[in-house]
Amino acid sequence: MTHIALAGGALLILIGVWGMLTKKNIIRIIIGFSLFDTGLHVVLVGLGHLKNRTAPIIDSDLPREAAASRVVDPVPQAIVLTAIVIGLAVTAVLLAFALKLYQSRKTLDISELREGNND
Amino acid sequence: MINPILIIAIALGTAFSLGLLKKLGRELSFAITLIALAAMAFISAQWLSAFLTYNMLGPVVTTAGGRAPFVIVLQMGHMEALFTLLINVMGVMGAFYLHDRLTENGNGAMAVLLAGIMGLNGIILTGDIFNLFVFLEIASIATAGLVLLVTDFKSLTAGFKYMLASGLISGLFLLGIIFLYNTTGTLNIRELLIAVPGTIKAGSVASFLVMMAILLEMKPFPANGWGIDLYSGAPAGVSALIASASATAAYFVLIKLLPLGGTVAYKIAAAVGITTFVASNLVALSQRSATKLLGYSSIGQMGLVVGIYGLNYHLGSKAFLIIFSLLGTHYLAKAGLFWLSGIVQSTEIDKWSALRKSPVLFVLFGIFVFALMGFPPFPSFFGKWELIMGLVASKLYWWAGAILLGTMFEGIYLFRWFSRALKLDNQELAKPRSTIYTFVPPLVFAILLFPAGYYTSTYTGGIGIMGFAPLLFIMLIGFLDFLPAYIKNILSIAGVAAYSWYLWPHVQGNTFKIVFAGIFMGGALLALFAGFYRRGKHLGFYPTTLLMFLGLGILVDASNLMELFYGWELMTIGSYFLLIRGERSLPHGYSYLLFSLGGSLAMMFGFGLAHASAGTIELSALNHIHVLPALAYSLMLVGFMTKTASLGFHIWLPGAHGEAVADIHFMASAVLLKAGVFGIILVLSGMGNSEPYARNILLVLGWIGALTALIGNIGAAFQESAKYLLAWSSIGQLGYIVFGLATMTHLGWLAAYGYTITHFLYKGILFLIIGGIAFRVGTADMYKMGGLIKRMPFSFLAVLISIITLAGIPPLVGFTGKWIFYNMIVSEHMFYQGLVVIISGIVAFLYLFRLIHVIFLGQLKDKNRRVKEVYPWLLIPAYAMLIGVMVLSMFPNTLLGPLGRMLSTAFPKGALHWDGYTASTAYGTFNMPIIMAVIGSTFAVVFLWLLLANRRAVKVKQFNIFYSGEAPSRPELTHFGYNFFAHYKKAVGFMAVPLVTRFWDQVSEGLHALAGYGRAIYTGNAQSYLFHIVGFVVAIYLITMGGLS
Amino acid sequence: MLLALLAILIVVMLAAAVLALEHGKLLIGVIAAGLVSLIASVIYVILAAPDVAMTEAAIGSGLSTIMFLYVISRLKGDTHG
Amino acid sequence: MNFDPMKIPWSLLGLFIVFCIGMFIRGFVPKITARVGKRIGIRIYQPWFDYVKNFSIQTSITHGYMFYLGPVFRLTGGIGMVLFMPLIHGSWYFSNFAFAGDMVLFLYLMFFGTLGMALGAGESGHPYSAIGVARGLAQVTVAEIPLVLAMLAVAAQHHTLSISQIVAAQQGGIAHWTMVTNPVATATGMLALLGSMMNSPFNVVLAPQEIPIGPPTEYHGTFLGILTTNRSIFPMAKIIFFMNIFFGGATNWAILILKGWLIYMWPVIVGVVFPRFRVDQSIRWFLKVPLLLGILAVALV
Amino acid sequence: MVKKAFAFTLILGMGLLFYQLYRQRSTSTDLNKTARYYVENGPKETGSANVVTSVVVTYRGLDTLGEVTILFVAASIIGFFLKNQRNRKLEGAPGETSELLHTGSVFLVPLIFLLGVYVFVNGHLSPGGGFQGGAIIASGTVLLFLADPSIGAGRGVIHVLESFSGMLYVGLAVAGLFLAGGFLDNRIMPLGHFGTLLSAGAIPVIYSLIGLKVGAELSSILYALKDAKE
Repeated sequence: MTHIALAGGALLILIGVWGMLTKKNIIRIIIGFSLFDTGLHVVLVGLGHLKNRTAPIIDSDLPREAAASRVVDPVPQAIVLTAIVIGLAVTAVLLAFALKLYQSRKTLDISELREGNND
Repeated sequence: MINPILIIAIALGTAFSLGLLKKLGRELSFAITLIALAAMAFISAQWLSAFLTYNMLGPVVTTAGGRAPFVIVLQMGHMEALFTLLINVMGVMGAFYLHDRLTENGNGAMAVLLAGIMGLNGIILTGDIFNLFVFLEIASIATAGLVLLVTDFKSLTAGFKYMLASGLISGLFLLGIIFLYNTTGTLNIRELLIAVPGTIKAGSVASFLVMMAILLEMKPFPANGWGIDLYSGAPAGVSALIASASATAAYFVLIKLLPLGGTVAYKIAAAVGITTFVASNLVALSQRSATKLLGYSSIGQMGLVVGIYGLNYHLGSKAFLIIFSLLGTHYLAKAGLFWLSGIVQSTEIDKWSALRKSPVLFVLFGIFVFALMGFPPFPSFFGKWELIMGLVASKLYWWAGAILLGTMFEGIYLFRWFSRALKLDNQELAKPRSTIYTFVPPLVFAILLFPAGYYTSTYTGGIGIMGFAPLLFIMLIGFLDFLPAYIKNILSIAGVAAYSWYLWPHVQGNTFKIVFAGIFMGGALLALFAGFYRRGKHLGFYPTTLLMFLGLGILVDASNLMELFYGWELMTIGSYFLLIRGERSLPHGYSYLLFSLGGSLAMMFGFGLAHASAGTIELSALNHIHVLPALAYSLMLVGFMTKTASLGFHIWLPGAHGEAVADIHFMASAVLLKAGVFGIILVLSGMGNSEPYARNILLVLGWIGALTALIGNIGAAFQESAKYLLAWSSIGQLGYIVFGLATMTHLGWLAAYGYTITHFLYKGILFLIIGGIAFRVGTADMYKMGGLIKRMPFSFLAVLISIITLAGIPPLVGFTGKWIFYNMIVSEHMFYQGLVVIISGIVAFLYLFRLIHVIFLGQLKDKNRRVKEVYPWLLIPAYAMLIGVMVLSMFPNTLLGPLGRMLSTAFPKGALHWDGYTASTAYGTFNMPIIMAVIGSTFAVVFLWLLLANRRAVKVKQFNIFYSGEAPSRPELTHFGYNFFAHYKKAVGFMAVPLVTRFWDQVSEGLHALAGYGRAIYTGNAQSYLFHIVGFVVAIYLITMGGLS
Repeated sequence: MLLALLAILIVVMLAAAVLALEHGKLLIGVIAAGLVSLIASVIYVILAAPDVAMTEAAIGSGLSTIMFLYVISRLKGDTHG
Repeated sequence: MNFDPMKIPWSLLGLFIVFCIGMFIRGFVPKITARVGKRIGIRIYQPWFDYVKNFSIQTSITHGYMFYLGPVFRLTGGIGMVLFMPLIHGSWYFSNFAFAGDMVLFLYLMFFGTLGMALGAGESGHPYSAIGVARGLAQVTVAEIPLVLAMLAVAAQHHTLSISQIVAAQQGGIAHWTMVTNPVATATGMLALLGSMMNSPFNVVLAPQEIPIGPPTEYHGTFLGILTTNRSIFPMAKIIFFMNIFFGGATNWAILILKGWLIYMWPVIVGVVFPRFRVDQSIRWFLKVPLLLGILAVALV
Repeated sequence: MVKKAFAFTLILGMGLLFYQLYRQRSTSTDLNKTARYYVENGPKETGSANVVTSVVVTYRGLDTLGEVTILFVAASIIGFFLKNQRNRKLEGAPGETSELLHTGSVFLVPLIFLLGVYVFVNGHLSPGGGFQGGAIIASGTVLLFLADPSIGAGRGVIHVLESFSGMLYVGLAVAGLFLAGGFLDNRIMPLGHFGTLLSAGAIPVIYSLIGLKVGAELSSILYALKDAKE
């Protein structure tokens, strides 16, 4: 399962990067970024997964003593939790930028969103 | 000890509470923000002071009450304390500067700032790699927010690009982190560093990704377009924060994490860093926008320190000293410059001349620029010195060369900027507005640069207290700049006298040092005395003059190479400010500085080789260098020759000197140039002439000297301005000296020393008097003068005697030099170079004659009918030197005797033999007193006879002769004195073609073209920047990892 | 079984991702991107990460999509390309 | 060798003899050139009459000190050159003050007079004299180059810069003369001599004087007298110098006169044959043939 | 086209990089020592049944604090930077909202908020926690917007909530320094009985504060974006 998840995540990352590199519309670029982000999260969770194990929550089915041999790695999950929220914050700020840029130049074309010359 | 985690807690608590404080008003919120930042700074400071006082290990602070590797830990050590202190101080200052912007935007903005600074602190303190990632994100998102303190299109695009780029980079970082965790099972950095070499085989892609991310955070070339746009797009105060605080924190990440990548990471960092340094500075050459320039420069500087960290194993124990000094200078100076850019309110570099309307701000500007360029007494001077010494000692020549090249590029644009700000017209421009908020931070940082420099020097050694103490005096004079000139003049003379008093015991007994100390200090006293002729305040003159003379004093006093270089650089700064004072001297002062800089860098490399060879920086290291000796000596000679204005490096001189006023011209030509001679003597004494390479170098040097003499003198013959004439003449005279030294014979050196001293005297007279005349007449163009002999008889006499001396006409002392030259030429069979030197001596006669004739003789101009004699303040020093000339003329053995005795130890063969007053060599003899007596008495007899015969002659008024048809419209065309030697020009004018100038012009054009190509990659398009980032990662991956493994 | 489901989900997710980038209408693109997140959260459940799944569902596919939609609604008709 | 007061009268005597020879030649040479041109020419003793006349005319105007100093410098230069020149080889009485200086002193003393003349002319305030001075200086400096090369070659050949020793080294027959032992240097030197003797083709310098203004008109009476005195001394000093360097010097006055006259005639003859050069032309000429010869001369040493 | 080809090449290069990255990953089927420590000691030390929660709130609590800060910064940025427009503009024109939506929201929003609270209060026992709960609360806010576009009164409450929860969070964290083993230590309160609501020390409190804060922040971001008209 890990393999598939990792491969899928990696492809998602690449698709996201592709979007960031080739799309002209900045909203699309931000979409590309969020795909990239999601792909990363899939990779992270996939990497923490161990075959035939369960979620790291102690309950009646999962006594504390047996937990170590039956649960998946909790650390990547914790990291992803954080990463998702961070990703959201970044996306939000990017979107705010995009909106502001659109309002000032009436275009979403990234190649036109730069100063007249580079001086 | 205060728990360092409180830094984070204070920042966050304050940031969160700002939301509640809205009602209380923004000023109060601002004050609370400042207090919070200050508290953070205090925590760092008290840790740092504890570390410096007690030799202790920093604590590891665990959170959550858990066991160390499994919970997030914070590390507080020496480095952390220092770095957080830097960041928090910058936080306080930056926030203070941003007062207007912050209060305008409200509490949210202040909270963002606090959170950003907190993030940077977290980056440094945290001992957990994912936690570091989180703090990085906080910092970068806060940065993007701060950019928006001013919302315009520029800052919007800049922020957007930055967000996109940093999003991509942090994605890669996260990927690397998780795979590192996957392979090592830990996120604790310390554990990772232990685990990495064991569990990961070489070429771990995970650590590669982490490494790429941290390198990309440093904005490496070419994947840094977003960084440059950020610097130029952000409001000035924010750019300052980014350049100082963010870059510093990012650098600390590099220090912390680079070891994860193993040795290859260091190599990559070195290559990437130095490439960035060179390329950014190259690209910056064609920039006209101040903030962009600063952006490139910041990126370049950070590239440099990254590169140094990559090379740190080669630098040994000095590595961190170097890093701290360079980083610290960058931190202070770059912040200061960005702050100033906010005050100037124009990104156009040419508009910075407006800054002159606020002199204090302008002084700060100068301090920052010179600090950035590694001039003493700032920390970067010591850093750069140790860097080059270390690199060269480790045989990393190409690295050192690249760094020097990059520094040169940086100098070109920074100094162009500074020079233009210093000289361009600012009538039209508004005075820059600064408030207390925008004024204090740059002031504080500028002041901090000085103690920082001193502090750094205590770690490097080499410079004693006398390298710094006089600077305090100079600063005092600087503070007193509002006083009238004569008071400052008196103070300055006292200062120089005191320094001379200090210097005397150090040079006593060493003829070589006495000669130069005499020229430098004597020159200083004479020049300052002459300075009494000025009226008004003469702003900025005294500090810079004293700086130059201090540099010269240190040069003589130097007991090691570092001190020598220190003095040299101080002298360069001081002299630059003197030379650029002239009316039209902008391009000349600028090129002077560039040549000086290039020379210094070459010299530093040479010193590096000397140090590598001898293992010490004592002056004795110059003797018999055996590491690349030919290169070492050549570089040092080139370095010193930039100051003697030898052929190829002479193009700065005529303009720079020609535009200077009397006393400055005197200092620059008669005194300053001798510093180069001093250096060449040192180098040649060390080199000797026994090795084959030495002979080749000497051959080239000899030709350079000879041709310099010729070109200088021919150039002088074609000048219309008396000052330019004298300036060209100085080039020629220095050519003689270089030639004499290059012969490496007793006579050659004797002549060189003789010229050094006599040139000081007779040229000194000429500079003072011609300068004084130009001041009186209001022009230096000779054809606008004429007939001044009646108005200025004392000047005339002094000029007459000095040109007789200069031309080498017996019986005055100039002849002695010529005579020695002839003897040397014949005895050494140096006919060809000798011929060139002799020809130039003859050419000298042409311009000298023109000088005296066109100024003093001929027809008096109507407007000069009432012109007065030159100020006595100028005449008195001139006549003092005149007495010197006469004494030496009559008794040349008083000068040549001691010099000969000194030289006999180095060159026992071919010494001048003295028999009473008769000097003789194997070839010729001369007896100056007899020559003097014969010629003098003949002269007297004939003169008296003539006077007697014409005792009843009636004096004719000067205007009692017909006016020889000079058309008033364009008088210079019809004036006989204009284009005096036109026929000469027709015949040999090809030698005056400015080939060298053309050469340097083309070098500069080429560089700019290159810069243009480099700049083409910075399209301003965010997407291209993303391309660069991905391309950078992939390319380095393919290069270093070679694909599959 | 679970493996096959995972594989199918991933294929769908990738397809949605391509759609998100390539579809002519921005609105569809945004919704497709939300779909990607939604599928990802299912994948997380399969990968024994219920916490992450909840977060992704609530934030990635929920709030994030809403934000996109808010912004798109401000773009006067420039919702193509 | 040290100073001996008895040198003074003997040197003055030598100076006087040289002056007389100069006066003689200045009368004799125009006579010859006139006869060649089928004219009668001046009387040989004409210069003496001029001389006496000039010194007996009172000058009534002066332009200032430099106006005085010009001729003074000029004459001092000329006299100085003679006083430091060994006139008769082997004679203590006519070796003058040669011990106090050597060839270098001589070469530089030549400028002393030049400078003085130029300055004096300048003080007269006359623009044309300045033009003449500019031309003269430009030309002389270039003519000096081959001369220096020749001197260097000779000095290197004889291992001394001392004129007396060079003369001494040439004693013992014509085969020992520098002219024979070092013909290239001699040729160079003689070409250089053309440049400073004010004869065609190198006498455009005199053109502003020919238009009857410039120094000789401004200076009259005593001033002119001093200048004419110098015209008898200065060329003679040069001639004797050349004689000493290239032609074995003189062991008695008769030989000195003979050799001096022959050397003097060389530029005169050239001047009769060749037309006048413009200054830039002559500068270029000196930088071609004589310079190459000179380089050859030092290369051969 | 050239651009795309170039981009494709770069993507291929990255693919290669990823491939190598995968090949180098650890293939161990056991928990590594860090994970093992958390799983074995987490419940005991923190009293939280959900190991992920113990990691997020306690062991790696600083991350979470940072994460909340990021959201806070983002909200602040969007707040002050989109604000100018809002001030210039009159409060949004009352939109046409259906009666159904309005009534529905009155009924639904409290329920949604309640669900959010439930999720974060139970974070230490079951999947979910502050972020999820906060996000749920924020979606409730969205519904509120939909129902009444002109709503503005809630903003003040949001900010106060945000600030208070943030300050309390930091305060609790600092309290750990004095009352327990260190910053963010949850044992400033009794661990209680494992597996019950009032257990795991301060974790439920902290998670609740996080939930409130995240909810408030997300709401204010949404609010700002929604209102950012021209």
